Amino acid sequence: MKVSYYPGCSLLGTAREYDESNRAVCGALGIELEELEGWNCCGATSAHSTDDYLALALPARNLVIADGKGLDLIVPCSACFLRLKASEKKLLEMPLADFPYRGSLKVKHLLNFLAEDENIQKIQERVKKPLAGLKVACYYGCLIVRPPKVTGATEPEDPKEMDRLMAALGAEVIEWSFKTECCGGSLVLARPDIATKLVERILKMAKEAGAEALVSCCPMCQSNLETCQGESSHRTPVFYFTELLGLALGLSGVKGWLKRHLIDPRQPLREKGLI
Amino acid sequence: MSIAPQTSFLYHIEEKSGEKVSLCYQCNKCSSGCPVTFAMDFPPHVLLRMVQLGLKEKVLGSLTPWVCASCETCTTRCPNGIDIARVMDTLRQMARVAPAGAEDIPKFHEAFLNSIKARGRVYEVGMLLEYMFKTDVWAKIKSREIIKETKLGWEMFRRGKMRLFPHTIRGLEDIKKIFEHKGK
Amino acid sequence: MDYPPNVKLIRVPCSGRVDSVHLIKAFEEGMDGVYVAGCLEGECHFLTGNLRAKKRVEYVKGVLTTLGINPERLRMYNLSAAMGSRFVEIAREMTEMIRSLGPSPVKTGAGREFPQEQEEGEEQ
Amino acid sequence: MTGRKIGAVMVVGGGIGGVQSALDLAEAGYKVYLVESSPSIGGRMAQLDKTFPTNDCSMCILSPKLVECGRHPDIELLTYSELLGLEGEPGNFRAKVLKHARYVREDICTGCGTCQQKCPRRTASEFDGELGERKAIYVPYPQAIPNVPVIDKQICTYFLKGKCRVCEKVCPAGAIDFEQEDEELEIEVGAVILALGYETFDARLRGEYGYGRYKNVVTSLEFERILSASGPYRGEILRPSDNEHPRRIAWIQCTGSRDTSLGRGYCSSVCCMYAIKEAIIAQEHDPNLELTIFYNDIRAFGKGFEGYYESAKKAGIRFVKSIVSDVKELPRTKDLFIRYVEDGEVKEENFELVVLSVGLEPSEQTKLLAKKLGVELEPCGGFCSTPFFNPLSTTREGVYVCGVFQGPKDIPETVMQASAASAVASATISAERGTMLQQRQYLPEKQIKGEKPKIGVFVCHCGINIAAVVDVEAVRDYARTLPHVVWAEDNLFTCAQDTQERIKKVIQEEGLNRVVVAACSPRTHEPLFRQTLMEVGLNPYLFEMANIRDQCSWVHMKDKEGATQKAKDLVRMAVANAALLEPLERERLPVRKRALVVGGGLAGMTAALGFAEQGFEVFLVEREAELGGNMRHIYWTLSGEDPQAFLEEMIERVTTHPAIQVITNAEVVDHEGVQGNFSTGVMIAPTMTYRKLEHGVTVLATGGEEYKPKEYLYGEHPAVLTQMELEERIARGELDLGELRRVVMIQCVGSRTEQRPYCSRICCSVAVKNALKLKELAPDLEIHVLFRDIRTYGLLEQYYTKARERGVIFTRYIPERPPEVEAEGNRLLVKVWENTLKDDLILEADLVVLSTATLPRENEELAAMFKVQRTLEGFYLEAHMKLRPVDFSSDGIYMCGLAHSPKLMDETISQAQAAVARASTLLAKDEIEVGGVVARVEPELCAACLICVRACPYGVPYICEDGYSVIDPAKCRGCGNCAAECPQKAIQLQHYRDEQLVAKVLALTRGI
Ligand SMILES: Cc1cc2nc3c(=O)[nH]c(=O)nc-3n(C[C@H](O)[C@H](O)[C@H](O)COP(=O)(O)OP(=O)(O)OC[C@H]3O[C@@H](n4cnc5c(N)ncnc54)[C@H](O)[C@@H]3O)c2cc1C
Ligand SMILES: Cc1cc2nc3c(=O)[nH]c(=O)nc-3n(C[C@H](O)[C@H](O)[C@H](O)COP(=O)(O)OP(=O)(O)OC[C@H]3O[C@@H](n4cnc5c(N)ncnc54)[C@H](O)[C@@H]3O)c2cc1C
Ligand code: SF4
Ligand code: SF4
Ligand code: SF4
Ligand code: SF4
Ligand code: SF4
Ligand code: SF4
Ligand code: SF4
Ligand code: SF4
Repeated sequence: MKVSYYPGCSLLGTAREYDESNRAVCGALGIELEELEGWNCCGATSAHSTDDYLALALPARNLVIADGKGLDLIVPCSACFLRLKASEKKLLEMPLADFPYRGSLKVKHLLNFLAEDENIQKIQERVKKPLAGLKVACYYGCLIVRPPKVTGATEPEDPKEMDRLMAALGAEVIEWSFKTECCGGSLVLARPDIATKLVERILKMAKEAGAEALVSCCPMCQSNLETCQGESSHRTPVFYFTELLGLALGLSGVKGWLKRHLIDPRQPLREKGLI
Repeated sequence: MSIAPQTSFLYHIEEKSGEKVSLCYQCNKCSSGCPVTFAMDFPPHVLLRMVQLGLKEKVLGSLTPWVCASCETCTTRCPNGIDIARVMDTLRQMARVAPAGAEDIPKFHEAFLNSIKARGRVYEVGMLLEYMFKTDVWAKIKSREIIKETKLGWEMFRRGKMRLFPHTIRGLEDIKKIFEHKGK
Repeated sequence: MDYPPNVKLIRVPCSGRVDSVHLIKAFEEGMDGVYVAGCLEGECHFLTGNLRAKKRVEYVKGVLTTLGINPERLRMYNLSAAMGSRFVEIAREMTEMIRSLGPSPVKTGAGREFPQEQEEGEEQ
Repeated sequence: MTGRKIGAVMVVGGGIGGVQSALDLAEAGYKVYLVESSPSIGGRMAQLDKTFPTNDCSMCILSPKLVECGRHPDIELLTYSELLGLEGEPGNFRAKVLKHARYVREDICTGCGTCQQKCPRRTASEFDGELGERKAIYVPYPQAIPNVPVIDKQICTYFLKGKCRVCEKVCPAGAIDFEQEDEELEIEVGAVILALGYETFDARLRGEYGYGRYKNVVTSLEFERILSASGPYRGEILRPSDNEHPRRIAWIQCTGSRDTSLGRGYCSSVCCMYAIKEAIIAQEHDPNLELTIFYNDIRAFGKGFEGYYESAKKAGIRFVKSIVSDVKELPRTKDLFIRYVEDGEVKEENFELVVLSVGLEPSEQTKLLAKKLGVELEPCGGFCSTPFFNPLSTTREGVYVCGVFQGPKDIPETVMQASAASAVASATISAERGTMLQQRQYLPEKQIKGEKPKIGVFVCHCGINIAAVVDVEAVRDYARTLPHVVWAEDNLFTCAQDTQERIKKVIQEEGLNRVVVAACSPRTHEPLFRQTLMEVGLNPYLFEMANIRDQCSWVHMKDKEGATQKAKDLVRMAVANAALLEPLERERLPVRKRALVVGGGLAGMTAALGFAEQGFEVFLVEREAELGGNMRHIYWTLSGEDPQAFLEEMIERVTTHPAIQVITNAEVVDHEGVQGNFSTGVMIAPTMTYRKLEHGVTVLATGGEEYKPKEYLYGEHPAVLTQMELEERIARGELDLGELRRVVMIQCVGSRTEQRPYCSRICCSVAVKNALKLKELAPDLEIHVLFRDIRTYGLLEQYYTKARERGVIFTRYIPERPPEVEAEGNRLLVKVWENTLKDDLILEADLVVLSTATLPRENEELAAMFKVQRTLEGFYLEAHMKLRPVDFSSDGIYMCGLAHSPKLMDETISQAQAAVARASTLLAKDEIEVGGVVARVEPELCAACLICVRACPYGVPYICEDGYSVIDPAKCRGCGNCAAECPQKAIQLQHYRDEQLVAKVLALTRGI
């Protein structure tokens, strides 16, 4: 199977390990990721906060490029995903001559894509090292689900894709209420005080629910959740979901990815004998 | 003090945002779900109420749209289907100056967009440098705040998370064109 | 909506059905207190039954006084079917009143509890 | 084919709506097929605990109706059945009905319940929500009618795996029949009524509240079951996660209503009130509960609702004007975390239980059926579409509708519509009345003269309503020791249908000649038990009730011992009285098949036409020179109809109908007689001629009027108007719209105040209506509406939404700081406290429009003349708030329209039709029985003192030629005044003879 891949800017820098694990896991599942040629930044919050046209056009350019390929467009970053979806929705409702987008493809978040039945089955078949005993809280954040009219999420208040994936890997998935609570990612540089407060609450609830680690599907959330934890010694690790996939599938790059984390996530894995 | 309503402002916002703010029946759901009300001067429903009554100065001077995290919680749950986050965008766009407490936010956006404009993608190191410069590095150094940020930068660098050399995309002229159209 | 269980009701179609004899009988039988609950004045389901009942109650009060029973032990209340909470209030009020007066002298065999001198005027 | 009409009606849906329609039709002489898709009738009302605003126990007041329905010879119950299709034309339809196999033979099963006990297969019970269980073979609830189980094929082990059949083995009657098959019936009927009701909003669609994820988030319907004595927790308030008592409970209003983003842009009308009710009842269970209702507007718009709301506030129930955004479960405690806004601040709080006030909506099956029948639905919510001035007709001729399927509404309004639908549905086939009837089967009356009393006592548990407080077994054992008692037993639900059968059996086997039931109250249940007696040939007056629930267990909850003792006392008194009961004769009187309608407004005219269409003659008496009442001043409706055109046509029809005599300029001056035989005098101006009208039934439709305010410079400043005046001016083109810049409307003027503590219900919609009209005529006009709560209930919510969409600005004011209006030359200055912004809003206005209260018209004298009761506010008081919303407690007199309570025109029409239906049950009979409880004179004792003549409020007694008092049993109302006054004790009131009353006193004081 072949799909287009739009990594997004963060995956070139701060979220390198996410990019690496995505490519490795998809490779292992026989999914060919074809990076969208000449893709540009989606504009993120900065574009839609300041200018409607930028918010529409920056993602639109990518959509048009992908349209030419006719392959579904897989996006690992929730922020990019939402910007692309929002732009797509507008283009389909009100076509723009500059961006002749026909909509021959589906824009999908990598998480939702991998949680599709046939992929989950593939994963299940290939699990080599079940994550038995690892207690994880799946954290989806905002933009993969909201607003559902744009993202197409069927259960925006209680998404289950990551839960299902983690369960398929044999992890112990914690039930908790803060799956989609905002972490303040877009404010992390300008108002770190706000982001810190939001992150604290999310982590507290995850711990109370009994989680040893969080799992994320978005580079913004992941980095925010890590950086806003401060210096305390009881810091909670935050995995990318593809890292855990890679681990369970027995892929070799895992250690390298995990080393890049600001909060070392290896402790709980060692305890369970997973690395 | 007292309020004398001015409906033209409401119509203006409605037109610009494409959202019917007048539909809001003040159920307060947006505010009770908004994660950052603690940092706002007016919770979202109050801001919308002020838009309804046309309190232009207050609205455009409010901190609220600036600290809004664009989490879309309000938009998702509003029973009247009002895209409140979208209204926040509009208000942010209309308010040229950010109020106290949000001064850094437009600077961040500017740095971010400049980075895109220059190379088509965000070059994190460059973007951060620009942002730090704009937000008055000297004051920060004095208040030792900068230490935190630079330390974070170092941590990232150490782990290979800082891409030191920028990448310029092919087809940059498209991007330039897009930026020329800005404000359309 | 709670009242003391010592209050028991006897159903009549209209307070106007309540006969002086019935009231006196109840006291003779040692009841500590009796009250007649009729419709609101002017809203009697049977037009004027409650007014007649009221007169009779006044009359029997006179009789009780002569017998040496405190006429306060007999009362007439007016309330409508929609006034459940008033009903409870009345039941409590009556009970309180009787508690303060103590058991009926008929039952205790004590003497007159009400001096004849204090006899009040006839029906209004 | 055409021409031949069929005197039968099919009612589809057996909730309270369908049941009421069926009973009214059957009583009016039509054959009824009642089709219900579930295994038993009763609908949602059967699931409710208590009902607002009277707190009557829902099942208790419903049960007698269900039993009546179940045993009415002219009602054929087709339960577990569905309507497949309808062919033919109005008056002559062929309906295809699929009767699902129950796998239990209805004719053999005795309802013993053994099968249910023994069946090994369990599943979640539909009746108790997710909280309870049932078996594969089951009766939905204990008092279900019919009390015959069904086997749920989907889960029954035998049907799934081919093994089990335990039920078959244990059934003592051999009623299980696995061979049964679905059956298709074809039934001929003249008309069809759809009473398909609703299901509650699937709260999972508002995922943020966590329903289905968090155990301690329940729906309001589930909470009803939690409160219910027969519910899964036996009436204890527990929460599902740990079966502990919650202390803090929150209600979240408007879940799935007033929500255009979910395609549910209507208000569900009942959830504000039921939440208040649930909170009040919960508090009665445990006064220490902390109860919070999170709301947007409190819609307490119905009769008696505002007072109920106020009483809840006084009782300490907390109302927070904020819809919450989401509910989060705290991991360890399973408590629920809620954020909300209060006084402009975001606050956080934990609750132990959260109740979602879910909305009402037609089910998918209902929508499918409508499609099959060719019945159109409203775009908003999928409720049944009905023309405004014909609110009971669907878009298919001959098919009618009532209840929640027509739009969200509460029980009384459902009952009203149900009666109304039965009137309009039968109007087309009124010629066939009585052609398809069965005679009731009564055994000939047994003569008991000279027999020693043989009393049977039935002591009711009422589930645990009684049994939780009173030791029912002890009372039963005690009853056995009482004189003349030859039988005493206790029953779980004495009023259930199977118990009726049981009582009949016991009467026959034990030869009982007196029956005592110790249960709820004769007010609601006496007719039911009397009927049971009659069916086995006992005179109905040989029945007595001891109110050990209403007068004992309910009011002495905290004193179980005292309550049990009192229950014994009450039973002893009842038995003492029963021993003295005598069979009473009832006299038959011919019915005057003519109706009198007082008041010629919309209500009166609708009623008059309704009677005429049913084939009865009518007098329509109007005090003014013209017909029409308020409607003469209404020029448009929210949904776009033209009331004036309708009115004109209606007046034409009324005045030309041969069966209607319109008497205008007439004043009622006297009234006498009993149901079936009234006579009323009217004085007709200008000649002041007196005329006596003889009629069998009376409808009082004397209407209401707009309050002329003293507030807000009304009458002082020319730019201050009432809504009606505004409408009049717009309609007549007297308003220069080009000159107007800003109009301010003020709501609740004269309503919801101390003197007038009720909500006038219509003024919010009227304000929205006129605001929209103004916006239509002058789009740039700025309109402000200052309100306390906007009460656009039901589908009217759409128009509130529309008004906001059009830019009408709504500002909430708090009653502590009402608006102020000052004159400033031609213009006005309105100042109002904006509580969200905490500042005064100053509005310069060209026009201030006051939405003033609706008052009943002067009706005190009339009420006195007809001996009918009124509320404190002067509206007519119905016999029973919930189930008899158009009947007065005096037989043969009915009410409708504004005189009952404020309401819109479509609602007035429904209620007027309902009055016709109820009255027709009487007019349909050729004769009625009177007498029974009447005074009887012993001539020998009579001293001809004339005291009784003076004492009787109705002037019945007279001294005959032979010199003694004579009382005509047909005229006597049985009040007993004469008996009480008669110095010779020559008069005895039957059923309340001196001997009986004294026996009660003695039983009370002396013991046995
Ligand atoms: C939680 C809650 C509390 C409430 N409390 C109160 C209260 O205190 N007071 C009050 O006045 N109101 C109350 N209500 C409202 C009340 O329940 C309704 O007004 C009333 O039940 C409406 O009756 P109905 O006959 O129209 O509908 P239903 O009771 O829904 O009856 C409809 C019947 O039709 C049957 N049916 C449906 N489709 C078909 C079909 N295709 N074929 C055959 N049969 C079919 C159903 O099985 C059902 O038996 C409450 C509602 C809720 C949800
Ligand atoms: C201000 C106002 C605005 C309204 N606006 C709307 C609206 O926009 N849409 C809507 O649907 N509904 C509206 N309504 C409600 C609507 O008017 C009523 O539902 C309907 O007209 C009521 O009719 P009625 O016959 O009950 O009462 P009325 O219209 O009051 O008629 C009663 C009639 O009885 C006569 N009468 C009274 N006493 C006696 C007596 N003793 N003897 C003989 N005759 C007597 C009166 O003269 C009168 O003709 C409004 C009501 C008011 C007050
Ligand atoms: S949720 Fe929507 S309707 Fe409610 S206050 Fe916010 S904007 Fe207004
Ligand atoms: S989008 Fe902004 S205003 Fe809305 S809930 Fe999120 S932070 Fe609050
Ligand atoms: S055991 Fe037989 S008779 Fe008894 S309820 Fe079941 S089917 Fe009916
Ligand atoms: S066959 Fe068995 S499972 Fe089925 S209803 Fe009978 S007892 Fe229950
Ligand atoms: S406002 Fe309407 S929909 Fe909302 S809770 Fe009250 S009655 Fe229900
Ligand atoms: S007390 Fe008995 S008879 Fe009365 S409602 Fe309850 S079950 Fe029925
Ligand atoms: S304006 Fe009328 S309908 Fe609205 S709340 Fe006030 S009294 Fe009720
Ligand atoms: S009981 Fe006596 S007083 Fe009452 S109506 Fe009959 S005759 Fe008149």
